Amino acid sequence: MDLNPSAADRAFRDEVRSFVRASLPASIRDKMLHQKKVSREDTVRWHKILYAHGWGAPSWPVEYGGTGWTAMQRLIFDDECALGGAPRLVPFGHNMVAPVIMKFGNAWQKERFLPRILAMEEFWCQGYSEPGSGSDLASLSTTAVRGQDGDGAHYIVNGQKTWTTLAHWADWIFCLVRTSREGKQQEGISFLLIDMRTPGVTVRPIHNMHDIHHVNEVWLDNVRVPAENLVGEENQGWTYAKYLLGHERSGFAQIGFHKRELQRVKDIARQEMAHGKPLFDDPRFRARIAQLEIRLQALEIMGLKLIWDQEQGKPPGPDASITKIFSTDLVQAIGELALEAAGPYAQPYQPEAQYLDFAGEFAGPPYAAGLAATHFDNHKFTIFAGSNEIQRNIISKMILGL
Amino acid sequence: MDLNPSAADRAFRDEVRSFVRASLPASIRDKMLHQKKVSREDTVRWHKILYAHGWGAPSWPVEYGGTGWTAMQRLIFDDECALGGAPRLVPFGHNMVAPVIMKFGNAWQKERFLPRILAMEEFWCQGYSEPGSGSDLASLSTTAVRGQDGDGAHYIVNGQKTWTTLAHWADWIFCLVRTSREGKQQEGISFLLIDMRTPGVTVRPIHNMHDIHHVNEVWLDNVRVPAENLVGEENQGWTYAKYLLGHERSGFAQIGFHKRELQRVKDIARQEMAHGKPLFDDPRFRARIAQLEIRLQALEIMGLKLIWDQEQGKPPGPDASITKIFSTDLVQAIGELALEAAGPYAQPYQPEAQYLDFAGEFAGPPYAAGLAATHFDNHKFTIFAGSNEIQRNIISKMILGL
Amino acid sequence: MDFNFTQEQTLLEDSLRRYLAKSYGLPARRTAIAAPNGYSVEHWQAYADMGVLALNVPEAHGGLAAGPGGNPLDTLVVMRELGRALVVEPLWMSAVVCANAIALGGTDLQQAQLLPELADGSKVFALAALEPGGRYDANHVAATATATAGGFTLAGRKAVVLHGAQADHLIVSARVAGSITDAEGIALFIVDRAAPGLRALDSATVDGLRAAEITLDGVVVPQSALLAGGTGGNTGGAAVLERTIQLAGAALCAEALGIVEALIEATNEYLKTRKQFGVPIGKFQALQHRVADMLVCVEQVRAMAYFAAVKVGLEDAGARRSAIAAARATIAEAGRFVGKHAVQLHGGMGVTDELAVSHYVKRLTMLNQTFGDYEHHLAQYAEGMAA
Amino acid sequence: MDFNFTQEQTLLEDSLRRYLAKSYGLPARRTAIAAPNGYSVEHWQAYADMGVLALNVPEAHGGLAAGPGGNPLDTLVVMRELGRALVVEPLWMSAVVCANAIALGGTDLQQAQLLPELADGSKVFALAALEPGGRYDANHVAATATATAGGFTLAGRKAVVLHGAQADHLIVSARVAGSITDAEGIALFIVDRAAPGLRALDSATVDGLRAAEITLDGVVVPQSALLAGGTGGNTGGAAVLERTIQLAGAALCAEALGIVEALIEATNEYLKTRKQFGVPIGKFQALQHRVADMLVCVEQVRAMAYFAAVKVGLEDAGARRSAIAAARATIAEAGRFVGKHAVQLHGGMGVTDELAVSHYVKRLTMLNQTFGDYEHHLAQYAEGMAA
Repeated sequence: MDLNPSAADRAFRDEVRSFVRASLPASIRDKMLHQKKVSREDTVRWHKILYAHGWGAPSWPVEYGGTGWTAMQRLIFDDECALGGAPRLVPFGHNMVAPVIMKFGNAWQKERFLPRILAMEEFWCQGYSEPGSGSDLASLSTTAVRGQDGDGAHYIVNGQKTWTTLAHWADWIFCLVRTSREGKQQEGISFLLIDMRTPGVTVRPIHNMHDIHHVNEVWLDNVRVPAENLVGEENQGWTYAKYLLGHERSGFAQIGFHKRELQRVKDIARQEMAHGKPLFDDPRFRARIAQLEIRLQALEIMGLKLIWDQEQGKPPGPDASITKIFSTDLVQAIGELALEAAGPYAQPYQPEAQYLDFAGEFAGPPYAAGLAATHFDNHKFTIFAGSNEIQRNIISKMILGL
Repeated sequence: MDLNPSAADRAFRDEVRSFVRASLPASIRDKMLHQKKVSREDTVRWHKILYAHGWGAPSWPVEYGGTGWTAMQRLIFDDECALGGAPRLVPFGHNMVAPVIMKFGNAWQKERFLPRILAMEEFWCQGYSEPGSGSDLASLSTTAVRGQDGDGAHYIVNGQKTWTTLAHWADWIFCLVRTSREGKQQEGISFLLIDMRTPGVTVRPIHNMHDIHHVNEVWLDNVRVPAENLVGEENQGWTYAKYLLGHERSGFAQIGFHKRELQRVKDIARQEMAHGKPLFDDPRFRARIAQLEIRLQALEIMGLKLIWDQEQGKPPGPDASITKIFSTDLVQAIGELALEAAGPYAQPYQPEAQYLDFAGEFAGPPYAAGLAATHFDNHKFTIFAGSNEIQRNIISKMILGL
Repeated sequence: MDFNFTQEQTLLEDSLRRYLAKSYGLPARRTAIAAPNGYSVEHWQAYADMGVLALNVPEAHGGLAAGPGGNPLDTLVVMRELGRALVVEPLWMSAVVCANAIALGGTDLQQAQLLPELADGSKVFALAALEPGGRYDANHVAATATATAGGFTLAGRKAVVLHGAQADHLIVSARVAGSITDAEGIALFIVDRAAPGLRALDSATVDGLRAAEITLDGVVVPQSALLAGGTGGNTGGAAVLERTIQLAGAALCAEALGIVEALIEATNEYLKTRKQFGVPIGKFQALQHRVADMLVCVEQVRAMAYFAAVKVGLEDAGARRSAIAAARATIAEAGRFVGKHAVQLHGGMGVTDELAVSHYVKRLTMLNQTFGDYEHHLAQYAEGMAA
Repeated sequence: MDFNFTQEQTLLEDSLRRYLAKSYGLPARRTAIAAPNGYSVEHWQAYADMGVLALNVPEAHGGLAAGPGGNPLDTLVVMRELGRALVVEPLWMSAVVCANAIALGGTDLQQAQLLPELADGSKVFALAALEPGGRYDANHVAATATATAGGFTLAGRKAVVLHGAQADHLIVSARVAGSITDAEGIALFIVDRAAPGLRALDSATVDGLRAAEITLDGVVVPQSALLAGGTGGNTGGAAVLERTIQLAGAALCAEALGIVEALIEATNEYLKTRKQFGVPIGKFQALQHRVADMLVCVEQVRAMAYFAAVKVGLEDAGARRSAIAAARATIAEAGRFVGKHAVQLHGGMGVTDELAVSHYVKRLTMLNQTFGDYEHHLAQYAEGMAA
């Protein structure tokens, strides 16, 4: 056993760090580090910078233009990007639909879609959840009816998707749709790629609990989708969906992200004065930071083990779900502590101050300006991507088998 | 609203306190306050002292020789007894079987049993749980078959009870037994009083996790029970059992007991030195005591409210279950902190030092000698008397109704 | 012992709840927040008409309180309803915090001048007590009050003054003697918000209120602006301030109670109606048990909200301090549990601003960082704890 | 990065696990505990024969370790199995704690004299480091070592010396200079347990071990008894002691891992077999989710047990201290959760001494009060934490 990174991994970390430092535009970095709003342009710009460097798809094999990195390298890359203030790569294209296309798509689909994902020429979103199907995904009811007309074979899609992250930025959406009502619910689902500019597609924002527009409703009203956009076989979509969910199980630990946020708490605690001393020197507050840093330490090992097991080809166990629970609880604990660190100044909220170009007067210390919006937004992590309750079901099913 | 005790209640508290101080034998008090083993004789002796003072049955109406106290007075009595170091009154006789006999028993049963319970001439235990029926009490399988012989009508009882607290001290046991297999499980249960000296009754100790003999198995092998010992009607026992369970719902808060145990933690923390200062003056350890004292404060109000609602004749809500969960979790938290307060000296265990007459050399500070046995024994509270999981079922059933 | 509210209190509760249920849904609340001063003048007038602005004003000055310190139980009844309805009007700040400060610290004359306008809602008051760098320590007063011929000149900064830019009058703590954090030497002044030299940087708050950073740059006030009756006086402000903040804290406990009650009701309702896997999700035992654990917390909040309202009237300063600290620490901890899991059990809907649940959680979170958070109150309790 | 154990480690694990599974059930354990010295001489010999007593003895002295400090990963493998089987023999104390202390602090000559007997099990060693009133502070040394012509005279008291009355030799910390709690001036001595003036008050421990209160009343030791090699020397004992206790702590983390693994397995088995309401109780979702939460804790323990074993070898004293503190704090907290809920999910059976679950919980509880508890380690981590 050796939990220390190899020399090659250390060198790779240095390489990524230097690259991020040199190539990440300062304005984007500052937005991330100071909890300012990041635009579609920022996101796309960073992705294109990575693409230009050959790093457009960290998780892809080389044959498709990917990096061919090991899971360890991907982890290091994610960490260094987070620590360096890079926006997280939006996963829907390169990390979610692309692996499905690679595995189940036909030659035309691979050629049509993969290069544009790689180059960030097309922005993707994910059409899974529906108002009636959240944790119970297989009960989805958006229908796709196959037809034929002068323009060829197609599906007419009707229904509504919800919690669609960044649909308002997306060019394409990959959808689970119902193509059959026979047999078990899971057996009538297909996997369809839909151009967001098709008539009948309407995006309506869902505002989160604190002034952040991240998710949407996507209404599909007689949307005509060419049949060539069906991935794999009709009614086999559930298989592809499960493949997608299982594909990236190492991404939950988010170590770099946590480190950055915990450092924020420390930075605040060093600046906040309590009873004439920095809050950081208050034994009880410092112990609370220490509790979280220790949990983060454990999470880091858990995340490394997840990657290691994956690289060794071990079948997935409950570890990914365990890591997801532990990591998302930690996000919220760090956010709570950040708010507490800011004291009374957690309260003022200046919407304009959420933008990097804010030139006005801050109500309190600038570090307090974005804490609440971030913390309240982070409540989604324990709910989305398989709620922590669903994760507990998965874990107990795996180990109890009842 | 007025959460302060009335002048009468305050006077009553003074009266009980003075009485306990004057009448509780010092040897019994010292055993309780120093976590020493208390014998059957101690328990009976204290009960008889109370009886001689007219306080043998705090929860009984005056007509049966009880005190006729209000629920508030009973709470004060329990508190002062706990704080003063009196053994808790064993509830099986005066507080469990007696109310059932009063409500559902016949004249002969009342005359035969109640006076001896009151005077502590007969010690009772409770025969409810069976190896196969814990949380699922109604599934019990101990049988009682009615017959008739030269000596008259009787039941022949066969089966096994378990977790029978103090069966090894008891003269009588009240049992739920199965008299019919027709209809729902609940409809074939009867309530039978059994003399522990009847042939066929065997008591086998169950040792708890740390050297305390408190509970037992009670084996019933062709035990002949006179039919006159059946309470109420045959097959109606479930009704009586529920009455019994609902009868005393105000007893869960155990404020006096918690206060005594939390004071023990403080006493230890004042004597333990950490980094040259009393542990009590360590800001983090003191905050941990404070957390528990604050919870105890909330529990006290919750307990008072429970009593108040009961006295106002309000139908039982989820409050008793809530209080049970909160109170039993607090017991364990206090026990954990006591162990921590003792530091390395939590480890030595001298069985002889569990007796008040121990004249040997203590391995550590005498206050550390009984901490572990007590703490580990206290793990039972979240399990017995309706496990906290069953309590959560009750609560959610009451408020969700699903 | 008596857990009943009086008939008057029950009537007050009923009428306020009915009014708010009818006219204070989320859309109305959004409208109020969007109004120029961040609250609804109509609602404000309605509260005045119901008499709830007068609860902490002594009878002698047109109010409903027997004396200074008001009636915390009446306040509890009102604040619980305000919590339940997520009211953004400055009732707590003006009619609880400032009414008590004036009644406790003011002379009869000052009370006679100020309180009737407070009670009828025609004037709004806000307390400017905390300072940048002072966190929750009300004795951290760097602002100075320099005596002049006719009064005082005030200079300094005041932090996160809720409704500070909307109030007509501010009650400002400033130091006439001593050094920063000394309890001695703090005095309270009534300052016209429009006074020359007073600048208010107004902003929204996370939970739908308004807060101002107040700068005092040579603000001149007359001698009569010094709150100098009661236990006040020109160096006794700290005691008035402490008691005022304790009364304010007890009121926040009541508001928290209203919120957690509303959260558990909303959660139960959601669990009964939301279906997944063919059944209401409330059928799932893991969620049922979560609700039970939430209810354990709600009952703690209830117990300690009652406790705070009763004990805040204690004469013994140490016992009062401990009681309020205990209550506020409980409410912060138990409230956080209820809020977090209410969101979680609402799933995706819980993190939108569409349902009330997220708004409750924001208010609950911020309320627990108003005049002291969990750590602050725990430390305060621990400090005064008997050995 | 590599999470695999070596083939040798896997073999060691397999043979030890097989041996313990076959011969170390609860009845055998009870017999061992009831033996005169509180453990089984037969098992002790078996461990010696398997070589596990030699893991922390350098090769130069007949052991299996490359050098002082042993191989913490081998130790992890062994300690995990000991935890799983609830072994009461003094393996940890003698073959981990004392082997490391001697290898780190002893001269070559001392090592050559002492370690072979330790490695073959013919002699048992125990560390007498803590003192009454010193809690977990190994630098709290009031015991004195006064230099004499031929050596030293020791006086003082040592607290809760596990297996102290059964050991052949004690390693005793005593002060040659400085005042209580100074790191400087502490030296370590090898003392014959039968030495005149040494008294051991023997008792059981809560978790089935033995502990002794040691009184040193003018115990005379020769100059050669001073552990004086390595970073030791006659005032450098504190450094040896710290490192020894860190290695001991990493080993306890591994033992805790074995225990929580066994607890979750036992709990799962119980949930699958115990029936109530006509179904295995593992069908109840609330209990399923509890098991999931327990598993989250088990994985934390696993992660930090590995972490401790790897990081305890760091040369950087500060980093090593933080790593061990982090690991031990995690294990205390997460272990407590696992233990508590394992008992709870076993219901009535969980609180009897019939099943292993209660014995695991007792050991887990006490292990977390050996050489430092949760608060101790959290404070230590916080102190060294980067800003």
